[in-house]
Amino acid sequence: MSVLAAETRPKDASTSRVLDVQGLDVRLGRFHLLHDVTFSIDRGERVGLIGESGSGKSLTSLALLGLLPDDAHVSGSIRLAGVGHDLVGARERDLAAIRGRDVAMVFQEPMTALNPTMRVGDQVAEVITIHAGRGGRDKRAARARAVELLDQVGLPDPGDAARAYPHQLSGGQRQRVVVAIALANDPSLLVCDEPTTALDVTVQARVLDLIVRGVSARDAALLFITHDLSVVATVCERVLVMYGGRVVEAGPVTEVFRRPRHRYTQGLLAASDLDSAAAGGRLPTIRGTVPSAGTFPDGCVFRSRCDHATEVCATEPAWAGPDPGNGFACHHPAGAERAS
Amino acid sequence: MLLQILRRTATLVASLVVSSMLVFAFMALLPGDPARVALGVNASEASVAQMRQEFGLDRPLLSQYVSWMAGFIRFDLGTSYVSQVEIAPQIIDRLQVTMWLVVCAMVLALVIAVPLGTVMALRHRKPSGLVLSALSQVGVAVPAFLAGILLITVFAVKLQWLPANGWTPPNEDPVQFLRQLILPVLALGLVQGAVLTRYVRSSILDVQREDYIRTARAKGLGAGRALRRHGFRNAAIPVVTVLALQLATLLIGAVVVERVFVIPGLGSLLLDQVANRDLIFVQDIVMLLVLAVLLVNFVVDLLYLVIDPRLKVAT
Amino acid sequence: MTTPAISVRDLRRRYRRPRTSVREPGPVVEALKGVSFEVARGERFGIVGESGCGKSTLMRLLAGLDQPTSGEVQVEGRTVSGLPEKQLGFLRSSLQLVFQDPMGSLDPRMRVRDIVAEPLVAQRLPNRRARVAELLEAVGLGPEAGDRFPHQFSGGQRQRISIARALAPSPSILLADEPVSALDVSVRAQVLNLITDLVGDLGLTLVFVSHDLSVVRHVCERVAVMCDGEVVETGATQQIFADPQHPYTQRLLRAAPSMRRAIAGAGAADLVGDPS
Amino acid sequence: MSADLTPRPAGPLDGPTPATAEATLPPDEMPPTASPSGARRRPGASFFVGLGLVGLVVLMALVSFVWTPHDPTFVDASARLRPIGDPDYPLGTDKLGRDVLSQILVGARTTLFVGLVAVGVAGLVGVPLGIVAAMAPRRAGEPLMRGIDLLLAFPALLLAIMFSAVYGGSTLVAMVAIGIASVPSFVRLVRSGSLQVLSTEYVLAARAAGRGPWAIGVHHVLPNVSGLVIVQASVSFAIAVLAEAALSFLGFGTPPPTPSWGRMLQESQELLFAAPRLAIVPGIAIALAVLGFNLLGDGLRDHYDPRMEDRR
Repeated sequence: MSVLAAETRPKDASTSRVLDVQGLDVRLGRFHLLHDVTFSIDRGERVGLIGESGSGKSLTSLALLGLLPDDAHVSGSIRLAGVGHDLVGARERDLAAIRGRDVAMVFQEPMTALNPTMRVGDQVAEVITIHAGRGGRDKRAARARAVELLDQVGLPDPGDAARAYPHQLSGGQRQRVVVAIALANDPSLLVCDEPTTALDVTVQARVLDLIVRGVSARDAALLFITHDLSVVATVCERVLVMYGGRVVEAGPVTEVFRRPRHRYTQGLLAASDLDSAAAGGRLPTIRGTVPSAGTFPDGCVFRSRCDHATEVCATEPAWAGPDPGNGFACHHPAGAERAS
Repeated sequence: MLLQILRRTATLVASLVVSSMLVFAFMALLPGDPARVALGVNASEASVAQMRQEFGLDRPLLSQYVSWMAGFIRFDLGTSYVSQVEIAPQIIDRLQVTMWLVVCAMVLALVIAVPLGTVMALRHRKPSGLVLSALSQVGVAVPAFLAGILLITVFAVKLQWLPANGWTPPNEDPVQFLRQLILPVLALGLVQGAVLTRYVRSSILDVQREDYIRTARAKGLGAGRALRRHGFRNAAIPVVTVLALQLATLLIGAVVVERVFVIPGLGSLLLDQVANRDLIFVQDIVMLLVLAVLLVNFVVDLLYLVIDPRLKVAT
Repeated sequence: MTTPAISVRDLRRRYRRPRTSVREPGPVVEALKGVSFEVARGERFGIVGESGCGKSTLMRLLAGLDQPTSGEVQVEGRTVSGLPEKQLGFLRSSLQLVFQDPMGSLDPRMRVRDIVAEPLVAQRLPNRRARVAELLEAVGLGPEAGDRFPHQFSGGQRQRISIARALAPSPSILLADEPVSALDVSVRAQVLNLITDLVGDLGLTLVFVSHDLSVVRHVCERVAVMCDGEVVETGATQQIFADPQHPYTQRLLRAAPSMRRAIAGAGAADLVGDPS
Repeated sequence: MSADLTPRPAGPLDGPTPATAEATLPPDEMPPTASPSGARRRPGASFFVGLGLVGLVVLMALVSFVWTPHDPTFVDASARLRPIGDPDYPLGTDKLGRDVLSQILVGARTTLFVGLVAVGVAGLVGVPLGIVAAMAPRRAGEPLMRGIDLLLAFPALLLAIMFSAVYGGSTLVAMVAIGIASVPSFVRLVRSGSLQVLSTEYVLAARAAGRGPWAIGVHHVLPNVSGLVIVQASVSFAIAVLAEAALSFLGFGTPPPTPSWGRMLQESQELLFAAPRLAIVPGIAIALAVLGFNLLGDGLRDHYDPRMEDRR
């Protein structure tokens, strides 16, 4: 446990907010893919972002790293602690300096995320030397640090592993290497996009554990993106539910998963709660299929599949809740009957 | 690694044996007796028979093949039965000329293709990239001999900057050698460069779509640096394949350009011997060209082992 | 005693990898190391395991798409293993497959009607047109779906097409290989319902392969847990989930994140058994 | 059916270049129909430019059957070396007074004929061979592919020279040489495409449905590689046009007096100083034909969007 010791953190500690996203809006051609996405993450907080295909969850993660396609129209603001400027509209040169240092990312596919023709240790060392500044580009020191990091993420024989090529490692081991790269510069925000979807259950368990320990040792903020509700429940403290490019519900994990308010969240939870349904019996379902990205209805994005939809759902539901991190956007929320 | 080298060497040897048999069989089995072809239709039966005996054409095919191969390995190719001169020294002489052409053209093609293809890939949706792409398509459509004729028309006929044709060995007159080399090398190299550019472009476009480039950018590398440090080596793998095929094309393609620029290279020699109807001589040159192509492929296969670490263990 | 739907006895399958060294021959991979089990008629049988445990190899052997190195597969009392394709006609009509990948399991160049009719054509069964319409309706697609191509459907709908194709020759056994793993959560429930409904209505024997424990728990009555080419534990679903005996099963169950445990306060560290 | 995520900027003359959005976005975040397998894209500009150029060459060849301004082989000593724009001879005449335009029209016929037969034969031989090489057991498929690789060491030009050494140059020699030399690219492409098809679950499903190897080859493999084959045919045609021109240029192709573009170039060489137009006109004809087939191939590749490439 103790091997994941945090490095000294040079970043200012006056405020605890690490990430602040305000009204993020992304259009690509004639498709409106993200609508007014607003959320924030504090230091040491683990936030889950739940969504199915087309929900815009991966697009959100790419926006945080400034890796959206050149022709995407982005508006709104993304502020990161320790960075003096808005990430939206920032120059590529400035964004590059932030990536891998202040914000790092773990991707879904460990099999293709690493360069097949470069030794693993060099790929870890690279992220250190890139951000080391002029004085600190000592390659040998970086390489030694890389071996240290590989040891921290639990690769057996880290010295040998550093000299290996990616194809010589298993999927789980490769994902550990990707995690090592992401954590190398002690980022203030770690973004994980479906980091364990391609992994086996037992391997997933270890990688999840590794991510949680690595983040808490550094007191970093974590944005964990997945379609798997139980993974979010296990890893995160807070959750954002996305559907059709919008955040439809947000709140503490226990709150949202125990008492969902948005009809989509409610349906999703019911459909995936296999434990409660009688074995071999029927599961509650959400009718229809998930529309393709950019083709969701206007007004309430879920109304085309919602059993509670009425005419009023053709207008966009307002956010109901004390703050963007706590509430929902639904005209006919679940649990309202009881409340009234 | 050793296994991979051995395996590829075995493939090379097998390919050489099979292709030499093919070349031999082609010349020996096809209707048309080499002696009859060489001497012409009007030659007497007696003189044809004498020639057959002299050159061993009356022996069994297998023994003919074995002695031809044995000679080929020692590079003792005997004498031409049309012109009665030693074949091997002539081939070496002409081969040097062709090598100058091919090597210079290949270097030129690479010098053009790698930077241009990269720029085209990086700007593939901007006007500059589109213009370059269009130019390369036109370049691909122009055969080398046409490029040669056009170059002569412009630089030799209209501007009179360079000689239209001819060849001077470099040790006789280096300046004249260079002046005469420029146009044929341009003709070969520009066209091959255009073809290669398109492959460089598409393989860099492919690589840019890879996840590890995204990882590299997430590390904090700019788009250009990510491509330089992680893309090029991977993009090189398909390009090297094309390079090997192109070298083969270039060796043979030089024939036509040699004809345009009246250069005494291997291609001209081959065409001359076809005109002379000297089948044995033709057979030797063809085998030599095939050998060269197979050797190039062999070297490229070994190159893969260096570029792509995955191949060292996998098949 | 009635003959079981599927009976597998000491099934082994070895592959030889290509050699990588000059001196030694290629290493031998044992995908299956002596697997035995029986599936009763009408039973919903689950096979759980992680990648590389041999469950895909097992599926192919059950379906007669590959030959075992040794051992025997019997389907409805008739031996499948070791038979040439020509003598497998009975298997093709009695056992059908549903695959994982909704994109890759339907030929993109074929109309849905031809895809669903393929087993009928291959087995020279009559009344194809009527049967296809009937099948499309049974899986909840309209008859107009037959004129379209697979890429015009969503993932869940494509799995429905796959199921319709599998049911075409009226099989008695359905092998489902991770049929919902690639689907969105909100669609997964629909397809699971469809499978359980059809299996119940038609009285099919279901062999359901999955890495997802909760899905298997919901669908199946009996489970075999596979690890490293062997079946390490077999038993009634309830019993195995409540009281796993084999250490691997215990580890697997602990590693699977569960909503209930998470809300009760379990974190990522609790998924990993022994901290290593 | 097309993904208009980004207006396809690929103006004319652009190869297969998917929009960058596809490059960085995960597939499930893509707007609808962003090329799922089987979905085809709307053909781009390169397709239409290519089709136009190819159509022009075909039209020239067809017109030449019914009408040419003059007899292309008619030697007219009184009309030698007329310039371009001559009222009787729009593209001028050569050193023997033959009409250049008529020769170009009939030359299109020669070019297309040689290309069609060569590519047709190569496709008819190469496609089944490629499918067989993919479906046959390894110990049969491997030697077959080694043999095909060996053929790569014999380019069209070398084969034509070998044939001509024995038989002399002729249209048949050109067609056979180009045809044989085009076989390997078909076999290799079709084999790698077939291997991909054979590894899919729908082939597994077809086997489980009771389909035999023949039915799988005909009903699944062939339709799914047909796009690749069409693209390759177009590209091979471009190569065949180039090879035919080179062969006639060297005198190994269609013998005189039948007009051919390559030989027109060869004949122009001695008059480069006096009449460079005699080289430029057939040169442009060759280049446009090759450009047309290459662009058509690129456009078709966009259309079928096969990401199946032979990568050894």
